[in-house]
Amino acid sequence: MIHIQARTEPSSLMKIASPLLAIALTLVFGCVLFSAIGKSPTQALHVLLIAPLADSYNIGEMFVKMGPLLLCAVGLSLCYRANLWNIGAEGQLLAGALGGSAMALYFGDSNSLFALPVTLLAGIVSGMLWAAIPTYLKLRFNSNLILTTIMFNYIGLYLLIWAVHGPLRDPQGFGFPESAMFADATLLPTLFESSRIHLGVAFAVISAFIAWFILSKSHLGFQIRVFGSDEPAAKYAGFSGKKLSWMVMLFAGALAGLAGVSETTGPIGQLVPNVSPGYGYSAIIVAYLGRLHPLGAILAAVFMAVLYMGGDLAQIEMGIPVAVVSMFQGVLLFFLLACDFFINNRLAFSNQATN
Amino acid sequence: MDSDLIVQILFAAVKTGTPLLFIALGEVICEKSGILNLGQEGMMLMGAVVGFLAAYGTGSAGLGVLAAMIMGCIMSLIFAVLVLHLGANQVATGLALTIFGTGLSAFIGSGVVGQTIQGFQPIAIPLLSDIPFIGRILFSHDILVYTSFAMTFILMFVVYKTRIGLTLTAVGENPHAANAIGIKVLRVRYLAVMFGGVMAGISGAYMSLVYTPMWVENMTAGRGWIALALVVFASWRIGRIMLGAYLFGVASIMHLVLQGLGWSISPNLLAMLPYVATVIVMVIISADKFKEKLLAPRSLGKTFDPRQMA
Amino acid sequence: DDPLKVGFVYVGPVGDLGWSYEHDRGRKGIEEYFGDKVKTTYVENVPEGADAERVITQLAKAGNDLIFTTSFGFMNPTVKVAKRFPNVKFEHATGYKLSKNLGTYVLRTYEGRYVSGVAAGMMTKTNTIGYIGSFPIPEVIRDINAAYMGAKSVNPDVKMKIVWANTWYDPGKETDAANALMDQGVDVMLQHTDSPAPLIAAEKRGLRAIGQASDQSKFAPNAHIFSVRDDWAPYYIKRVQAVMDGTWDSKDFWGGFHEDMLSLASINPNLPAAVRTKIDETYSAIKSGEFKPFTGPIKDNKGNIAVPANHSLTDVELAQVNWYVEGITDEIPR
Amino acid sequence: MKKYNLVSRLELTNITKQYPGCLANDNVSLTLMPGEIHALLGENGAGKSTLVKTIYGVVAPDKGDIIWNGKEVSIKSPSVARDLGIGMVFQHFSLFETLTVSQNIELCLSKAQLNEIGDLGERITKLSEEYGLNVKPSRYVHSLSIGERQRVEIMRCLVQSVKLLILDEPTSVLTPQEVSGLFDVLRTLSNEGCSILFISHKLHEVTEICHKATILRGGKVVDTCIPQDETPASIAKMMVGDLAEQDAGYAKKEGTVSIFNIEDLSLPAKQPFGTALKNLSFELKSGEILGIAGVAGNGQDELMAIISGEDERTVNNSISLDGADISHLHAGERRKLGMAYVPEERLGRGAVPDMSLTENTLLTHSEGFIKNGLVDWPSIKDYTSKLIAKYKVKCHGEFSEAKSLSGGNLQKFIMGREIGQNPKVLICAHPTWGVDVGAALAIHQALLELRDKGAAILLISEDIDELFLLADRMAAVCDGYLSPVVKTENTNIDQIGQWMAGTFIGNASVSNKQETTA
Ligand SMILES: Nc1ncnc2c1ncn2[C@@H]1O[C@H](COP(=O)(O)OP(=O)(O)OP(=O)(O)O)[C@@H](O)[C@H]1O
Ligand SMILES: Nc1ncnc2c1ncn2[C@@H]1O[C@H](COP(=O)(O)OP(=O)(O)OP(=O)(O)O)[C@@H](O)[C@H]1O
Ligand SMILES: [Mg+2]
Ligand SMILES: [Mg+2]
Repeated sequence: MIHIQARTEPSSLMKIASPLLAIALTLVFGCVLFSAIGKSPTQALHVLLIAPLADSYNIGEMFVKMGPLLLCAVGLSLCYRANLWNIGAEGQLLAGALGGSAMALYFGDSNSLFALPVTLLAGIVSGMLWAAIPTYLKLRFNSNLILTTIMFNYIGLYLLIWAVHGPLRDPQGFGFPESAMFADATLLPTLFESSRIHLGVAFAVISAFIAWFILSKSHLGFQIRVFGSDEPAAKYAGFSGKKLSWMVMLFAGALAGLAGVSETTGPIGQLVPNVSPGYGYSAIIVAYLGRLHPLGAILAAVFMAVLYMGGDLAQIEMGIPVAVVSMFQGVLLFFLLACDFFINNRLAFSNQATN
Repeated sequence: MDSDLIVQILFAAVKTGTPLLFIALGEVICEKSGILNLGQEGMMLMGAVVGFLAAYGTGSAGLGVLAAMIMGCIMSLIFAVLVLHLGANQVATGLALTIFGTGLSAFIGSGVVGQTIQGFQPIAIPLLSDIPFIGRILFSHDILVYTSFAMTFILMFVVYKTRIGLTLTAVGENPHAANAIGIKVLRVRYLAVMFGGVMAGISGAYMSLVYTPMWVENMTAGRGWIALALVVFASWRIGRIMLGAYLFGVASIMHLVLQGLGWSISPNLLAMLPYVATVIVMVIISADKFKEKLLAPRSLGKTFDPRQMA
Repeated sequence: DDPLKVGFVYVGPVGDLGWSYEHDRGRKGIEEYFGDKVKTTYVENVPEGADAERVITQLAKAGNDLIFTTSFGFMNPTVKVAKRFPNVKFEHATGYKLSKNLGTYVLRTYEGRYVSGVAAGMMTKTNTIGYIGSFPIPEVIRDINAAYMGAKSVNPDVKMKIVWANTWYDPGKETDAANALMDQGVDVMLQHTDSPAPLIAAEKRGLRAIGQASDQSKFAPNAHIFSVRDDWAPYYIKRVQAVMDGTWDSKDFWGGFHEDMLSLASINPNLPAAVRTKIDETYSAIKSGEFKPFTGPIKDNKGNIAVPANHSLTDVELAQVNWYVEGITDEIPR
Repeated sequence: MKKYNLVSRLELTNITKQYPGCLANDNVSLTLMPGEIHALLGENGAGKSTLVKTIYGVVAPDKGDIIWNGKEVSIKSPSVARDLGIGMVFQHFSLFETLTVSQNIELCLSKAQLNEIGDLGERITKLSEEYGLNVKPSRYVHSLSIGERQRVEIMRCLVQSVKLLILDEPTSVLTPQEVSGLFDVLRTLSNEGCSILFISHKLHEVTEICHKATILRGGKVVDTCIPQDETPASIAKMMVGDLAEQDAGYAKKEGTVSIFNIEDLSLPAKQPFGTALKNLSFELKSGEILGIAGVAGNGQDELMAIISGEDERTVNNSISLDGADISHLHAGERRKLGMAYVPEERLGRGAVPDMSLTENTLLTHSEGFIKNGLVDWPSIKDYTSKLIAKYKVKCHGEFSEAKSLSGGNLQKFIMGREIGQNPKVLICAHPTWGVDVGAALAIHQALLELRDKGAAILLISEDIDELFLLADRMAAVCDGYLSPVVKTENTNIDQIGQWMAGTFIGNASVSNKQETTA
């Protein structure tokens, strides 16, 4: 007889195995789904997961996709570690794109060496600002962070659309809602010839390592972990919840802002209404899949980027609707949450096994 | 603005507020049992697409609503199993539900994008609809709007006047105590979550069968999130949810009305209005921390596992 | 001999019964016309951000010889990819950037809009017609002007109310916008958004509306006046043929009634005869080139001369219209 | 106790309950006659609560039978138990604060029972008079005192004619006066033929009221006795076995210099169901233990929070350390000045459940372990293993998660951690709550050692016996007021009990000043 039994100690094996198991289960789900709609599951999985890594161009594009996902996810991992439910990476990313682009346009054709750093800084500060408002509302007025950050995603989106239709619109652009193309001095350099991998991707990986270092080596990181895992204990120990909340939220906002400005000064090269196809939301799943561990987020972001690319390819090559990508993301998170159950519980196979 | 226009705006506000009312009523019951379900948007989208598919296939809008209710319920069951049985984090599970629902609805609905059906027709209620002002605003709608009125009053009665409501409140306040006196906490919570799913389903069906009536990807446009804010706004009280839904209805059509009246503010800035209004209202409501703690179900969002009762 | 491979990039779903749907009908037109001499591929729902460049590149890498990118937002990505694939021909709809292997093509939607205005001006009883705008870009502003001039030509007292829905396709918002207009006395509606929702709303209230982009008559049998239908197939066939013949060159192409890329679909038999006649007349005059809607003298609504007498706006000028014609009491939102 | 018949009310045979990693009940058998008041005794974790929860249908036993009035029954849920006529008052109340008294009672009744009763409010009022319980049906539970809440719990059982009443540590939260009121009710019930199963750690209560006692240790029945024939000391011996040391009497000391002062502190409640602090003043001298008695919920938590700085509201010039005002300092800054705290809630406040002991050391003890903002993990680890050894904390090692420790061991760890910082002032709440005799002894000795080294200790406890044992001076809190402070030798349990019930309120601040200057 099989029954469920609580473990006396959480299983550290399951902590690592759970995401892998979840991915495996998602693939099984995918096979069933593709068979059901009359597509060959092996071909579909090949296109979804292998083809994106099949040639150097695709691998490059995968990294381009990974950059913003990872930047947002690293910030979110920290937030969730601190028990701050920031769902606003999307809005913070858009704010970063908006602020950075405004600065890039301000530099115009200038050849200043400062153009790019200042542009990036403007993006970072805008992202921080966008994170700061909900943080302030939470700390000062006790408003629900989940809901305010979501509302600020919408507000940020409309602000960006307003800007590309209004003040930031390309005066030579026949009135179309796009900014002018940025000058070279404000564009992020690409890291390799013939691919779009840009400096922003490097920032993303570096930020993951920085976050990991802070979290595991510094006293600040320790305080963040205590605050997230047990708020009364943090209060008791005299850690300032306000200070920690501000730091974590601003850090997340800065990274999301950097992600936004890296998109506009990187692969896009101008401000457009569609800066993000929902990176801020997908980053939530990346953060979870990476176990809220900044280095885990790197692997998770790669996986998610592959899935995104695979979605496009599946559409081009097999006519599978792109919606499968977000469906897969949801299913993946379901399986992950379900598998996590077995970190603290296990299956026991008979009554004897209980003793 | 002449009075006729005001009546029209209020009429439209009731219509726009109805999907919010449905979904927020579902969520408030769910939250009163102590469960925070952030999957509203996903359940609503699934309700919308399945409702539309069923109505499109059968030609009956009524069957569409029924199918949407069942779909909403199934979606909520996924959530319920993860959260109630496997002890998963409510916030993460809810988000997963929304992401999943968004994708799945787009996937299964791709075949009927752009199709249309005969939705529900308005039925003016005899006598009542002749009352000046009120008649037009409240009593010349379709059957689902009347259902939402009825639902509100039924829930007010059930929650505040019956033992079911008492049990629900008790479970939301202190599941451990409720368990100890023999209330089946998980059962109550399952039912509450499922009720939330059913209501989200109806709400989605209202969008795709009455409001437009067609199916488009992501057609709920964040209403699920607004509904969550609405519950905070209403301080978990049923009557106020109705008020909030209609207020939000006004906010979300106001930018269109103002444009028609010749206001030349950027439509993009005006389109922020409902979201900004939601934030402001939420700040005002929750600023009184003391009061919010008193009103919010005390176990909201916390995992409860009866197996680990000490 | 290998078939010619043609790729299409759509911004929306092919099933939107509006913009992307019509382009896809154009694609099917090619397949029908050329049979197995062509092989077409499309990618729908492509976001107009960083992903567009990748999708276009992937189509180019997949061996497509001719690629149509069908939304304005694909302009710069198309430019970038065209530079990297000099042997592939690119065509971008509604944009303005050309290069050796990149052409552009635009619909003279304003021609249809002028006829719509004429019909609306005659049909309105309240002398108020409504216009649901998507975004205040030149194409839409141009068409608003055309519609208003058309209406005014038959009804000097006509007024126009404009509501911006901020979307190309969102039935919910479009319904709200239509209702907001009708609440304020509008009884004939024009739209520059793609879903049939405003027609459905008008049908419910027993008022009138004009369909956009595709034949939307079935959504509103009574309300529907006619639909201005886009038809891309003639152009697509011509361009595919040019590639096959080796005569393809990059140019900025404008097509309308004359090229049969725009037509009036399903004119409602319930219209009064006088209206039908007037519609036919206006249509023929524009189609034959005998009448050009943007012919001076035209004043803008600030009183400045926008088009001098005896001048018809050139295509380049048409692409830059950013003023409202005299009589529109609104301001263009910024 | 009258014997009505020979059929037992309740008979348990071989009840066994296994929890993961711990056998809570091991073949427990027990018989209860009608009208009998039966004590269930044992140290913490002996399995008493588990056993009564089994009877009430909250916990399903792995093995064993329950025989009710001569018939074997299976009690699957509390409602089955209630239908049989079993009522229970939990160790941790199961009341809903946002509901009224009568709603709380209604929730425990089935439809049929409700119909039978008719007007519930009337019934409550009537019972209330009959048993002197004094509970108004329309009041909201959050407005009730702890004693009143307990009466609501009892009322819940009485509205249906109850034949077995289970009380799990009912007296731990009551003033001595309230306890005697409760005993009157219990005697009346017993005379009416109602059996009572009574759990308490206060052995003199057991000898006073119980007819029989069953003693559990490690989940097993180790002894039974007739309490009237025993003394508290002899029962204690049965409970803990012969090996346990007992606290000896300790010498009282007089403090030297006044180091920590609270001056006229008033503060409204922060939480909806919290207590407001009213005109609190007292001083703490180095080298003394000041004990504060009081029933839970009378402002102890609030006092602790405002002293530690966890409650961030500043009350200017009301709190001073070494003569300097510290009321504007936040918790971290106060710690740096030499204050340390042992909170009531050891897991979840005093220690982070999911973190290792090493990390939990760093929680409050960071001095010397942080260099340039980076944590020196190896030295903390060393220090932690020393702590574990010194205070004999039973665990796998310094890497063990806090939640894997038993309550008493975790308490020893926390005490060790706080004492290890050589605090000038230690505020210590309920240091031995839920801790067995051996561990309690160790903790007591550690506290006294710290006092003798010159620290000032504020000891907040509900356990009057412990306060009399340790405190050099004493006071009581009631409803946010502080009673006069007196030397322990100048007072007695009766007076402190009166103060816990609030008899001093009205002239508190005046008499306080007199005492401290005397
Ligand atoms: N839900 C549970 N899961 C695991 N172990 C448990 C659970 N409940 C109780 N235990 C363990 O079972 C044992 C008996 O607990 P019980 O609560 O019955 O003790 P008790 O005698 O009532 O103690 P106290 O005097 O502290 O109230 C303890 O070791 C306790 O830790
Ligand atoms: N809920 C629980 N789940 C799992 N194990 C538990 C639980 N509660 C207690 N335990 C384990 O049961 C054992 C007894 O715990 P408990 O806290 O009851 O100890 P205790 O007998 O009261 O000891 P002490 O006197 O030290 O408090 C401990 O080893 C603890 O790890
Ligand atoms: Mg214990
Ligand atoms: Mg107990």
